[in-house]
Amino acid sequence: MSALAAYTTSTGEAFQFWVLGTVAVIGALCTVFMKRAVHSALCLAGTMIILAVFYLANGAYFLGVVQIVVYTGAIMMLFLFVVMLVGVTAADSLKETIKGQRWLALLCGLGFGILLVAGIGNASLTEFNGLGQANAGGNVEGLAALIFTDYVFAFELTGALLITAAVGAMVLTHRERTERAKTQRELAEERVREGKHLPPLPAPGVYARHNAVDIAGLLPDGTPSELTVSKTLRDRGQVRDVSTEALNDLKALEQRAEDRLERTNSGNSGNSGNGGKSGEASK
Amino acid sequence: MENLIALLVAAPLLGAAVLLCGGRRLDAVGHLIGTALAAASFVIGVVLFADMVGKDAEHREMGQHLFSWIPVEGFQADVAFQLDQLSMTFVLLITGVGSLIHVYSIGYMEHDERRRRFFGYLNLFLAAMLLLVLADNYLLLYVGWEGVGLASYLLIGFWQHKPSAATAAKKAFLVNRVGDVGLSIAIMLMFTTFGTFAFGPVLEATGETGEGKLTAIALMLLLAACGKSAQVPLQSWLGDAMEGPTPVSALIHAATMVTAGVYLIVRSADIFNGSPDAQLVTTVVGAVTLLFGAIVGCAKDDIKKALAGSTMSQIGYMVLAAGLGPIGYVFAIMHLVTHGFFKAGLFLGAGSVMHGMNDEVDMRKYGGLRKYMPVTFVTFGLGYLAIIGFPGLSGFFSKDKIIEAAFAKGGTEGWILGSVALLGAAITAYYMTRVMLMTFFGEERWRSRPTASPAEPSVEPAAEHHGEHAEPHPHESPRVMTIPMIVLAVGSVFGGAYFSLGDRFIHWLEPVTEHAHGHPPISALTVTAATVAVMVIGVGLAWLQYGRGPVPVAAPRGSLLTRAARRDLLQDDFNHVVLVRGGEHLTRSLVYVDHTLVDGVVNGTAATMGGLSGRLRRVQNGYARSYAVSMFGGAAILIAVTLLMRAV
Amino acid sequence: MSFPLLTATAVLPALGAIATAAVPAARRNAAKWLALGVSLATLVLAVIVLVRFDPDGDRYQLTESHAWIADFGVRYELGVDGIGVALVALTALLIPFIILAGWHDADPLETGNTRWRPTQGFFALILAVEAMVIISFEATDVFLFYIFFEAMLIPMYFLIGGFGDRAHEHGEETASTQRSYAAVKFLLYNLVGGLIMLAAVIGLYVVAGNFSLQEIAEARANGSLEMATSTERWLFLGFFFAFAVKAPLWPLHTWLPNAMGEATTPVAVLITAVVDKVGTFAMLRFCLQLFPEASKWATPAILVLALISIIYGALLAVGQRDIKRLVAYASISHFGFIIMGIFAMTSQGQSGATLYMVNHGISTAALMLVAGFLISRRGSRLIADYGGVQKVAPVLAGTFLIGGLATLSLPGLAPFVSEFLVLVGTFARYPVIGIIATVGIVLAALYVLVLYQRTMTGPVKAEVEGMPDLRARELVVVAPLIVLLIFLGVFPKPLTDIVDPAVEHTMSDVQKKDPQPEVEAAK
Amino acid sequence: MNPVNYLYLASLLFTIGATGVLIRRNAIVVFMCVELMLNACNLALVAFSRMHGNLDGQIIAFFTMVVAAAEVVVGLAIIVSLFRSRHSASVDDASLMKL
Repeated sequence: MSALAAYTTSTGEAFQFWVLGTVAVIGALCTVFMKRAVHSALCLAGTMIILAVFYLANGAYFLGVVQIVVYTGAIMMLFLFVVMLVGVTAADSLKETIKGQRWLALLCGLGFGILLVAGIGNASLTEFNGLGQANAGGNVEGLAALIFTDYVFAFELTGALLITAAVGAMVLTHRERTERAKTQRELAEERVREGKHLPPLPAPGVYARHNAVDIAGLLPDGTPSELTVSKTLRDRGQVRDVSTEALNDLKALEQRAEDRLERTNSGNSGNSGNGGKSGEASK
Repeated sequence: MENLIALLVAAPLLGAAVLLCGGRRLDAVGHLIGTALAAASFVIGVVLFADMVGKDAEHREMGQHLFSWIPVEGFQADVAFQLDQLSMTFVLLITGVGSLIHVYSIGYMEHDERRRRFFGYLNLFLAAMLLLVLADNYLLLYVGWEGVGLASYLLIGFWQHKPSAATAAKKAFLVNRVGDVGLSIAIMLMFTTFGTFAFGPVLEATGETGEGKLTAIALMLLLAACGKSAQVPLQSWLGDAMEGPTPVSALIHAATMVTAGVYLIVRSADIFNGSPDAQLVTTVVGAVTLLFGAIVGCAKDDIKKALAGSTMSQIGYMVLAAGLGPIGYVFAIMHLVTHGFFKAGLFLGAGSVMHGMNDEVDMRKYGGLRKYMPVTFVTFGLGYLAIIGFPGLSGFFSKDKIIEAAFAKGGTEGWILGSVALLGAAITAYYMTRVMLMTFFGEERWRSRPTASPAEPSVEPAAEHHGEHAEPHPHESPRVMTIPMIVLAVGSVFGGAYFSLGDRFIHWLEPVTEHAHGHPPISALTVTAATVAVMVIGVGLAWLQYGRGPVPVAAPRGSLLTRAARRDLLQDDFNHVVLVRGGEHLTRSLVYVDHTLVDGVVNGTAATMGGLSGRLRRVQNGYARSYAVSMFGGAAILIAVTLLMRAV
Repeated sequence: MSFPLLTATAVLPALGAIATAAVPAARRNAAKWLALGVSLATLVLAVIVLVRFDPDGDRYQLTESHAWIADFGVRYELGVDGIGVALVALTALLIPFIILAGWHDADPLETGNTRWRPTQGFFALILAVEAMVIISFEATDVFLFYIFFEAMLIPMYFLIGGFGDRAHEHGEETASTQRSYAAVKFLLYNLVGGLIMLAAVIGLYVVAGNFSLQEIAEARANGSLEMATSTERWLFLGFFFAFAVKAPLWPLHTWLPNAMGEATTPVAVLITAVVDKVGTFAMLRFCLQLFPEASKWATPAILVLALISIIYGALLAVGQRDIKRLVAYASISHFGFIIMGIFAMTSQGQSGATLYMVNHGISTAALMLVAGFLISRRGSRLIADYGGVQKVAPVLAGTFLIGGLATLSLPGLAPFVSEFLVLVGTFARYPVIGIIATVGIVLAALYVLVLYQRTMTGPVKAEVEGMPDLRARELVVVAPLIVLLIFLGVFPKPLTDIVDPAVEHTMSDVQKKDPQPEVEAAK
Repeated sequence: MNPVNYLYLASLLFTIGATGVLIRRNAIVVFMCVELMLNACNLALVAFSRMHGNLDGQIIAFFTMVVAAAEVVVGLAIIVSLFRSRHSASVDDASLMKL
């Protein structure tokens, strides 16, 4: 790899570029246009991995690894985590609310892209010198040498930045609990005092199809009770209402019951008839 | 000796300061302090006079330089006094008559709770007037000039609770201000022409500049004089000025302040001599005014306003004389002095009459008062004889000389001016006789006063105290009032004779205002005879009209002229329509313009901006993403621009 | 270097402002006394400056100079000439009276309100304005001057918009809306002017390469700094516009009546007597020194505008129904005189103009403050609501009259000296303009006397009955001003001695000679 | 092949990311798009460092990553708390800037 070409690149790299580049672009587009956040995240992860490969191809071995470890490993996981926290299936409709926003955005994007390309195009970047001697002592050592000499101050700053970020994240997300946690007894008394839901909340999952956390339990009159679904799901609007099908099931059941009863009824009458007859016969 | 000059001014100024800042605790003694300081100033004047007479005619002028007032590059104004015969004459007149009137006021203002302040104002006036006549440059004179204006403003409006008084005061000040514009422009002209405005240098340098400049300066000075001395066209304020207390009318609006204009002209003799046109204008103004005032005087039923008219016309005589140049200056001053005596006397008499008549001023409600207030009658009568120029009394000498001089101007002008002066003398005799008869003779119209409302609403405040219909009890005024009247009467009897015997006055003033003997086309004797004749005619006419028959209490409608004269010959109406109304409309419209146009332009732009921003505001829909779009677009545009720049 | 006296005169009130603002809410009176004390101390400093200043010495004295923004050649340069000294003294003199006059203007409406802070703010802002005004009188670095010239607007804005007359005749609601309108108007006008000036300042830097007034002026004088005629004219206009807004010159005047009408009387005095002077002062200091040629080029137009201001302001004053607006328009007329004197380009005119700045400050303060006391008694600004006050409160009426007489520049009172000098100076070069301007004195008499007659004389109005006369505090405010008016009217020599040399310098800057009197010219 | 293509690719990705930021309402997705943009920049930087033959580009890219990490941490924290407070992760709901 130290013989990294100075004026042009190997056909292998070219091939790799064209293939992976296409994938990367597609991944990016998917990131933007996927309905669900999870999908976007996954596509993004893909793109990033490809970028990592490109870094390696460009002789930035350290960065390539870091890209995979930090980005795809850490950051993207963080994303997914948050997505889960906020709601996997909360698909926000891509329908635009602000008038003309989308078209403006696309227009700007297009123009911007064209401009960038044009800019790069008329910047005369035909010949360039590779990282041969720069990476001679090894890429990581080279980076280290620079970071701890020229960029040491910036480096320290990034340290400070990271710490700040960590603290900030804690401050933002951590909810300080001010009052003492209530004991069960207290909770119970409170419930009694409020006078609603003396019994514990109804359990979900009546007429379960699958793990029915998201299915509201039915009240005696067959109407679903939201209370039986966990708050998070309710907030995500992931409550499945099964009251109607439940009622249908009920009807079907009764129907079948009817039939059976019908048969038995006729049987009985027969018997009674017979019995009558038998009664007559006994005279 | 020189150092005394400042004291002349300082004494009354001190009085004014003390009395005006003194507060209530001085109420008890205020009038005494005021009078004392006025008298002190008079005494100083006499001392200086004695000293001056002691020297020979050439070296009588003396000066005192106090301090440099406005020292600016190329512009030196000093506070310096100059005392020559002319100033001395005025000093004596002012302080003398002034002191007398102070004394008189003690009695007259006895019942006024603001008497202290009144005396303070009087002292202020004395100080300003003395400053005016003692100044050795025009700028300092200007200070005195405005000072007396202020004093007269304060004194005319002394009874401020009367809107009429307040208005009259304002009017007086404003009209005077118009005159002051003239004076200040004149001073500027002097400065640009001569580089100075001290009497000495300016008057010596008159020869070195063109007649045009001199005419301009002289006319501006004349304008100032018209304002102060109530000459046409700026005479309108004098009549209303009678709203002030009578002593004020006597001192300021008869004896001293109104004559300041004459002083100014005589003082600037060299300038006027240098410009015949200006002199002609001056004489014309004088002549017109003396007729104007006389005619107005004939028609007024308010005794003070009648006297005011006569004052106007008498000053007209003086201005006329002053306009005649060297042949007239001395006589102008002489008439000024004698007039100071008898007119002050007359006013004090009128005041005394009003004092006894519940401050009634309408002569139609007088009559037959001679046996109730003998002293007043006698003194008033002497003043009357003096003013109509009864042979032997002071008015006779001075006025006769002026008429002579008028004829002596020569040419048709001489004839016209002379005959006008003669006519004026006749009318003077007529209206003064009218006043005399209506006041002291005839049946007592004040008894069983009819309910007919008075022609002129009674002005003095006490009228409110005594009920409108309470019958007055005419009585002689206290001695403190009568004595000054007596003194003035004496002056008005013998003054003229004393001055003119052996041309004392001429010799006295000659060093200051050179005197030339005029040569009337007709003998002086003829003129004198004519004067006496017309005087007799005037008296006769008046007697025919008011002496024989009873005088109607309600003023008859009268001829067109009479009615016009009652309204100051419509001059006030003119002012009202043209200046007041016009001015009001102008200001109103300007206020409107300022609000709509000047301000409107600005507010208009502001409004358009507001509308614009209102439209722009729509873009700010608060969605972060749309802001992001604009940001992104902006970035794109920037890149485009940079690329283009690099491409170009 | 010696003790930085000039800096001290500006820093002291600034610190005072901070301290005053920091006084706890409950200790309201402490704040007042503190502010008063600081202003008096500043006055003492100003007097020291006045004493240390040697009229016959070199042009700028007590100078201080430190590098500030080296990259742009901005220096912290202070220095006073005769004109500056006079105006610094005026400012330091007036502020204590203003504070004293506004003693109760910022008190809480309901007594016993312990959380009320505006009182402290009011006095702190006044001190802040004082500091800025003083330093802009002392700055000899264009940029330094510009900064404070603009910064002044901020405290003024709050003073106008935040504090209004108590007991307004129509409801507090409309009053406050009008107030904010006036404040915003004031701010906008002056900001526009300031921004245009900023452009000119930058332009000046581009042309001259530094901001030092003295250096540039010298360079101009000895011709080492050439300016294209058009450039100079544009820069001049840029500067002049800002100053013309500040010292309201027709037709840029309309903000003044609103501001003075709506603000409390002390603030109104602050505006017209102190802050606006910066404008006229700057014309004299910057326009004439930096752009002599352009100044001469623009003189005729400016004189005409000034003339219009004189007559127009006076006429509008006559037409006003509101006492404070009347005084405002009168001030516009007077500023016309000042500007006319400055651009008459004669030493009389410019000395007169400088004296006029001082005298107008004192006389307007006297008149306006008394008017304020009157208004505070009756709670109305409308002339028609008064009448016969003279009978009820003679001292108040008397002081009011004296203030009025000063405003109509009666001889013997200070304004006369300056006004006459201005007129003479103008007349010497432009007779026609001089004569027309002289008509202004009649109009002045008209509006003053009409005001006095309508409010003070005549029968006593029912609402006026039992109106108390001037209290001790108010007398303490007014009496010294009146004494000063009379003294400077009778003996202005001390002032002229200080001002004259400075004016001579300015005259030499514009290379103008006084016109010779005709008689000498003939010889 | 000319490594400039990497730059083209980078700009393409960047543009896509930017557009995504503009048209997606879900804050998380928006964040992902931001990350995409950052990565695009990184790619460009790496390509540059290769062209210039020194490692500074890579260093900058490295720093970018660090900053990106920090940013993601804080940003996601913000999103979470936002979601807690108003049960939605839509950026349009946070339209308090509206007048």
